[in-house]
Amino acid sequence: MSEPTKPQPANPASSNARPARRSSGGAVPGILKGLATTARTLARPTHTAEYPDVSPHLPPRSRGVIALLEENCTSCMLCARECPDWCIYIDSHKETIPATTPGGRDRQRNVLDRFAIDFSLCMYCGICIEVCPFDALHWSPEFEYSELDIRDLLHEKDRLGQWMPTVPPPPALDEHAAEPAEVAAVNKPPRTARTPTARPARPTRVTPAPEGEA
Amino acid sequence: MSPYVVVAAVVVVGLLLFVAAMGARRLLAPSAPTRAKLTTYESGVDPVGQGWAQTQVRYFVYAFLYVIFAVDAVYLFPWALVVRSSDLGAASLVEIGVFIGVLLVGLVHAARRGLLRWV
Amino acid sequence: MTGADALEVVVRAVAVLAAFLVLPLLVGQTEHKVMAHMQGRLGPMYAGGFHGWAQLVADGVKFVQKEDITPAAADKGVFRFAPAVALVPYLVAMAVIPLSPDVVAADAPAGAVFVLAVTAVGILGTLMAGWASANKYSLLGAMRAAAQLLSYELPMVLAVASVCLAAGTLSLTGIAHAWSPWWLLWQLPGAVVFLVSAVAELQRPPFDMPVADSEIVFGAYTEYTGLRFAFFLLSEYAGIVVMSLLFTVLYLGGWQGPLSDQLGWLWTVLKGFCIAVVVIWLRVAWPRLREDQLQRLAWLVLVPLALAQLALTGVWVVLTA
Amino acid sequence: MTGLDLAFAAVGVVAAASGLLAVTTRHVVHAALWLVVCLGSVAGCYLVLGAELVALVQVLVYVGAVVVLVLFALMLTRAPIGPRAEISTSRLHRALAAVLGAGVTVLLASVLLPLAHPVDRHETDTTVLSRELFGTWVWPFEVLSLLLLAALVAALAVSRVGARSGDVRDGAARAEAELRTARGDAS
Repeated sequence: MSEPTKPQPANPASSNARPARRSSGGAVPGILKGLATTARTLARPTHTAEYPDVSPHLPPRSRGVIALLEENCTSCMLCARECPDWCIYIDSHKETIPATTPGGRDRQRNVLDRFAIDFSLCMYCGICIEVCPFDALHWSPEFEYSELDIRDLLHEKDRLGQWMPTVPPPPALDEHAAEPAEVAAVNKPPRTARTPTARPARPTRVTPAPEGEA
Repeated sequence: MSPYVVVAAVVVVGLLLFVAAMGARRLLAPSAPTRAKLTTYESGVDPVGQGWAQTQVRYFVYAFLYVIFAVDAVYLFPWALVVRSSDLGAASLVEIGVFIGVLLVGLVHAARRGLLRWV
Repeated sequence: MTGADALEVVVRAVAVLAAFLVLPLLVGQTEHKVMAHMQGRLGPMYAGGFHGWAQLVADGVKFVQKEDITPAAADKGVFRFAPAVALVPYLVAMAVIPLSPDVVAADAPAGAVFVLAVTAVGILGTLMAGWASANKYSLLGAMRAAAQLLSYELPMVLAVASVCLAAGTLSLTGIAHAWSPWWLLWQLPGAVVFLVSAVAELQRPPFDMPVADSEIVFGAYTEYTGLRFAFFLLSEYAGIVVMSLLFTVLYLGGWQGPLSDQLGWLWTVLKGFCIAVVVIWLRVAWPRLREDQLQRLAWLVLVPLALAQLALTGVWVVLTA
Repeated sequence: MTGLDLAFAAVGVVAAASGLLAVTTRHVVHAALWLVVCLGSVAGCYLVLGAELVALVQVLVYVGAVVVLVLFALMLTRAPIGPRAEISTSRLHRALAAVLGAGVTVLLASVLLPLAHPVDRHETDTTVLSRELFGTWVWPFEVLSLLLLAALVAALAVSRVGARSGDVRDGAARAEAELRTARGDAS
């Protein structure tokens, strides 16, 4: 019996499964191990979540849908411009508020006419929520808003506002966390007379503050 | 009454089951054939060439080995009926031993030729 | 044949049909559930209310309502008839398997050979389906199926011959009568060979190369839809029933057990059910074998093992006779 | 006319009809499938005549194995589905074959029909058959094993060429041969 396939080790497809088998401790132990693993799983409780009957236990920061707190929105358009797939639509007009004091200046403010998110386009990246300077957008864990028609996934501001009550409160700060910059600034000890010891420490204490604000 | 009458009846019942099921399907299932639906399935692309093609000769070797050994194996069943008889038992053991031994030479031959190896 | 005889024949045939329509569904539902729990899942939970017991009935209703498609390129007559050829042999095989000395539809004198012969015909259904589909996946699947079924038929025939030798009869009832617990050890190699070959004959994992869905879609059944496809599935599960009951009768003594006079059939069914669970278990536990491994296992391990078992049985019987 | 006569006539007619279809159909694979039906109904004939083991062996070996072998052989060829000119016989050949077939049928029928009588059923006990096989006919039985061995070795020798050269090389060789014939045609 001549061996035409001499360079066998170079050909992984034609080489036998033997080396792999040896590493798993032989064929028979491997076979038994497979049976034992499945039998053990059979004896254990299952992992299935029976979803429509039993509501799922969602982790605290789950991204279900984006909720809008309309009062906070200034129609600044930052979210719409940062959105990677342009799924946020904002219409607004300016409104003049007459001066409250005689001789005062009239003020203008933006009034939000329309705020809509097309969830058929949204990819749940959360950039809009990150960039909103006024905390008008929030992650809500609500996820059951499927529609029969894809066009019905364009949700207007009243619908977005309805999800606001489902937004969980922000998690408490870690007790070992650094103080927020504003608080740190207020609590900063008042300037005292220059002391030789305090001097080298000051620059290092000042620099973290702008970082915290950024 | 021979048990094979029942067997024949079971064959008939099986064919009736098939006919009845196909009748039920005809009544209940929709039929809306389109050209695309009736094309041969090739993972979504248009079929290339014909479905009937030549295949490997290897399979043929196994089929042939089986035919030879099946002919051999059917003689084991009559043997089972005489092996306990006092006059034929030991003799038939030798006979069948020779019979299978000769064929085993063939299997060893095939194995040594490397025909039982796939690659 | 008198009218009473004719009636009896009809009743027996219909009883076989009823068993054929009920037992595979039980095995199928068991597979759903056992497989799911072995994978940490629950399996079907809704159809029928209690733990999804009616899932397969619902599947059947769904299959009947599906459009039946015969590809334009197919050989239509053969394509349409192939499911019947795959299905009927198992129905016929079920007719001769005894549940107890009294509960048997047709007690054939050469029942053991009969079951082997009839299940061998089932290959033709797969081969016809694969060839008539005019699909490359199907043809490949059919070739693999035929080669595999032939290769594993031989060790199975040899293992059954060994049992027949041990019992001195070809009748399935006779074999179960002759059985004694000592066979559990004596015929153990043959039993292992039989079980492995049976799983391979059914094309069940780890021997599901002919339908390997990740390579050749679904082998010979790729082009089938609706009820015809369901028939192939039904034949697979009927095959599990037949092979499990056959294993029980050949190697586990069938109805032998406490109160076997009254509850014999129950013993056979229970033992067969346990074997069916083992067959399901193997599917969950092991990955698929490659085609070359399949053939090597059959010819270089199972056939020599079966022949050794045969020699052991023959010598022992002659020495003790 | 007894039930056995009826059963025998039924399986006989099926066997004859399917045999006729097997030789007249123009699809190669259909011919093989009709052959299955034919062999299966011949097994039915054996069964009706009381030769249980022979019938079962007929199913196990012929229907289960030989026909699969035939189908394999067909698949190894190009297995054409429609009528094809190169394998179809001419009209003249077909007419001659029909005449010859009819002649043989008439001849056989004229000889055999006078001998026909209601089915004479010998319920052959398989044990008796076994005793004959392992007692009286032991030498033919042993010679059979040599015959099978010779057939096996010969078949392996024939199929060895295809089995040893892999697909790629096989395909390459075929392509080369085709190329050569094409060149030969062109020059």
